[in-house]
Amino acid sequence: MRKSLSIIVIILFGIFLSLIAIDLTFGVPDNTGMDDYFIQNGQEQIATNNIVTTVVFDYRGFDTLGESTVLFTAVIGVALMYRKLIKGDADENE
Amino acid sequence: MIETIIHVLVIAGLVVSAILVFYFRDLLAAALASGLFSFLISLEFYILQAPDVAVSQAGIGAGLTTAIFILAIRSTKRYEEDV
Amino acid sequence: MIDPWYPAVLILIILICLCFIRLILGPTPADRVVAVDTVNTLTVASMVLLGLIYQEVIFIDVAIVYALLSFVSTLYIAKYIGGEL
Amino acid sequence: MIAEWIIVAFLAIGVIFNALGVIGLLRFPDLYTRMHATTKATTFGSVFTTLAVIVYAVSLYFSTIEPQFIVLGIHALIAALALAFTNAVGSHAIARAAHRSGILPVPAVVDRLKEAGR
Amino acid sequence: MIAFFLTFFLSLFVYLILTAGSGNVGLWSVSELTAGVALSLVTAAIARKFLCRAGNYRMANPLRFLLIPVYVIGPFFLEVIKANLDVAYRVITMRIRPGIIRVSSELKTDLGIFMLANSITLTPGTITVDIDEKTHDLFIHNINVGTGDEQKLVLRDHELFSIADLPAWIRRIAE
Amino acid sequence: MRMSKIVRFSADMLFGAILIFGFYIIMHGHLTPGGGFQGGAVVATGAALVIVAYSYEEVLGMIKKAGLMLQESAGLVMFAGVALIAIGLGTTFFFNFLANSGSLFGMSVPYGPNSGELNTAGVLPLMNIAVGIEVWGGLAIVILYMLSGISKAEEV
Repeated sequence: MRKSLSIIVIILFGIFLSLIAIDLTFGVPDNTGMDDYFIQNGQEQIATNNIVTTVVFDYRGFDTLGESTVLFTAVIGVALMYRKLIKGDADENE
Repeated sequence: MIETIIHVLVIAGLVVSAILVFYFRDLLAAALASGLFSFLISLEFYILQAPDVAVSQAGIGAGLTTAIFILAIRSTKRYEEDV
Repeated sequence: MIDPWYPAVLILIILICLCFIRLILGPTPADRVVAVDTVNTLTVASMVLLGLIYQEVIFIDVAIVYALLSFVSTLYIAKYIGGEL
Repeated sequence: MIAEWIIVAFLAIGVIFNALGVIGLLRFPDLYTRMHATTKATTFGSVFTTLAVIVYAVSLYFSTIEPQFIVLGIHALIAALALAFTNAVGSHAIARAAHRSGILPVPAVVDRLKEAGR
Repeated sequence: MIAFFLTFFLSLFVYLILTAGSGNVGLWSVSELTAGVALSLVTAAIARKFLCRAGNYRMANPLRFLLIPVYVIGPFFLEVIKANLDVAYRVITMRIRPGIIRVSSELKTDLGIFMLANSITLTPGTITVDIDEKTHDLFIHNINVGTGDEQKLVLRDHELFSIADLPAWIRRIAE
Repeated sequence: MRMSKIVRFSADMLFGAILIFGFYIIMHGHLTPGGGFQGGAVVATGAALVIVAYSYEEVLGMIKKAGLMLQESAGLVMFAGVALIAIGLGTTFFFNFLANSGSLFGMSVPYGPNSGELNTAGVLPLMNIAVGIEVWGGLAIVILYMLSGISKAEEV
């Protein structure tokens, strides 16, 4: 019962996603002007050849800071969970 | 022409490996299939000429995610139970 | 003379798809690991060929990373199967 | 012209041995014999396809004096070396793990490892 | 200290190979050389305990490194070609006679036994399955055990190879 | 338990190679695909290789958990610190104060396709190094902690 229900839900979801995918205009985005600005001025302003790194670390630096914080928080979470699990291990972490 | 066939084959492999992750009851085999999914999606990114994403997918997906899955399976149970 | 690179890549990808049969059939997990290992090798080979097709050095680096790192996951699975983890 | 024929020959050897490896993976009866097919044949085939890439890069370097093609050849060589190295060690690890987990070679005439009690 | 410098020079070598063709000082630019030296120092500081764990510095002689490409291109590659033709024959005809045999070798160093095990895995219809840590005996899965070999308890290592005597080469390199 | 001698020896040999290759990816983040996150993941996989080849007790003698934790925090602090220095110089947060300045990483790049020079891009290499250090420490310590949970559960 449960299995057939899940299969039906998966099929419906697949039909839903493919209906969306049909309407997508892929490769023809709207004109925003931002990307042209990056490509034109990135090499001159930041002195970098790799525009992707320019966007990731300079124009969108805040996003990268947020990503780093997310990773840091995840690692802290794992460490806290296992430190609570291992009582005898606490002394070597000090 | 040949490029299109390569694309279609890689994407078919992606779909098959994703279905296999769902299908296997043995979680070790499921972890293997998800590792295979990572390999193929890295190849797909490579074909789409996105080497940044391909490198990070190869690093995280191929190496570390499988290792973390194996460690998690080792510390819990290997076979999935029917609920 | 026709361009020989794309047909070679196509055959390698077809071989990757054939490896799925052993992944599905394989009676023990070790057989499946062997199938995945084969897929790794074939993927690295096709990545090197594709890197030549695009004529970019930086694409070959991805293949090196891949060849070095897929080894680690193979070792983890082997250690688990051997009961040593 | 000679370089083109060398490239085609290397690619053909590589692809044929890769195909033999995969066919062996599908046909052989037990794990260890399958591993023979995959380890040796696919490593050899992949090294040969990489050699074809290196030959093509060197011939491109001699026709257009651009140093990036020689760099491409060097990186492809590193990839082939890494591939051969990791494949050998990885297949040893899988074989040892399989024997430890109790998978015995089925049509075997002799098994000294089991007699040694390991 | 020797381990530190050995790691430093090897990693600098790898870095210079990876960045070849970037500038005018030889093949490299000044900034690449500076960065290579700095990164290699960091690598040597981290990984100095790993490379020469056994405390055996025989491989510090750079002339021995020149023998390794000769070994790989010459006898090893011939054996690889023969082994692959053999595997191709067995894949097509399915004429197999597998078994696990025991092989003893006189190699003492870690590098020697490592090279022998990898050569065995890649060459003559055999895969290294296990290794005896004390006596360095290798347990080998052979796809086609020779007639009469299943009676012998221990084989010698050079009996496996037919074209070139690979263990003698490895002994020349590593010991 | 430790794996066999061949695997251990190859892990020893490959560790240095993976390390220098990861440093290469981190250092060339502003020239080639890759950068801090990818290179850090590569180096962390090198640490995972050492962890899998040896037993847990031997790994604790080689890799210190406290060192990795410190490394992760230091990476994040360095990343934010480089961004904060720009405020101290009287400009905005995340301003690239080293680009085109002529000092460290300060050479300028001509417009159009060119092969690239390492000594460019201002603060971007510093940020790449910071993120690389952080990701390396973080991912290595996740693996190490999960392994420690397993080996402690065995003893009880």
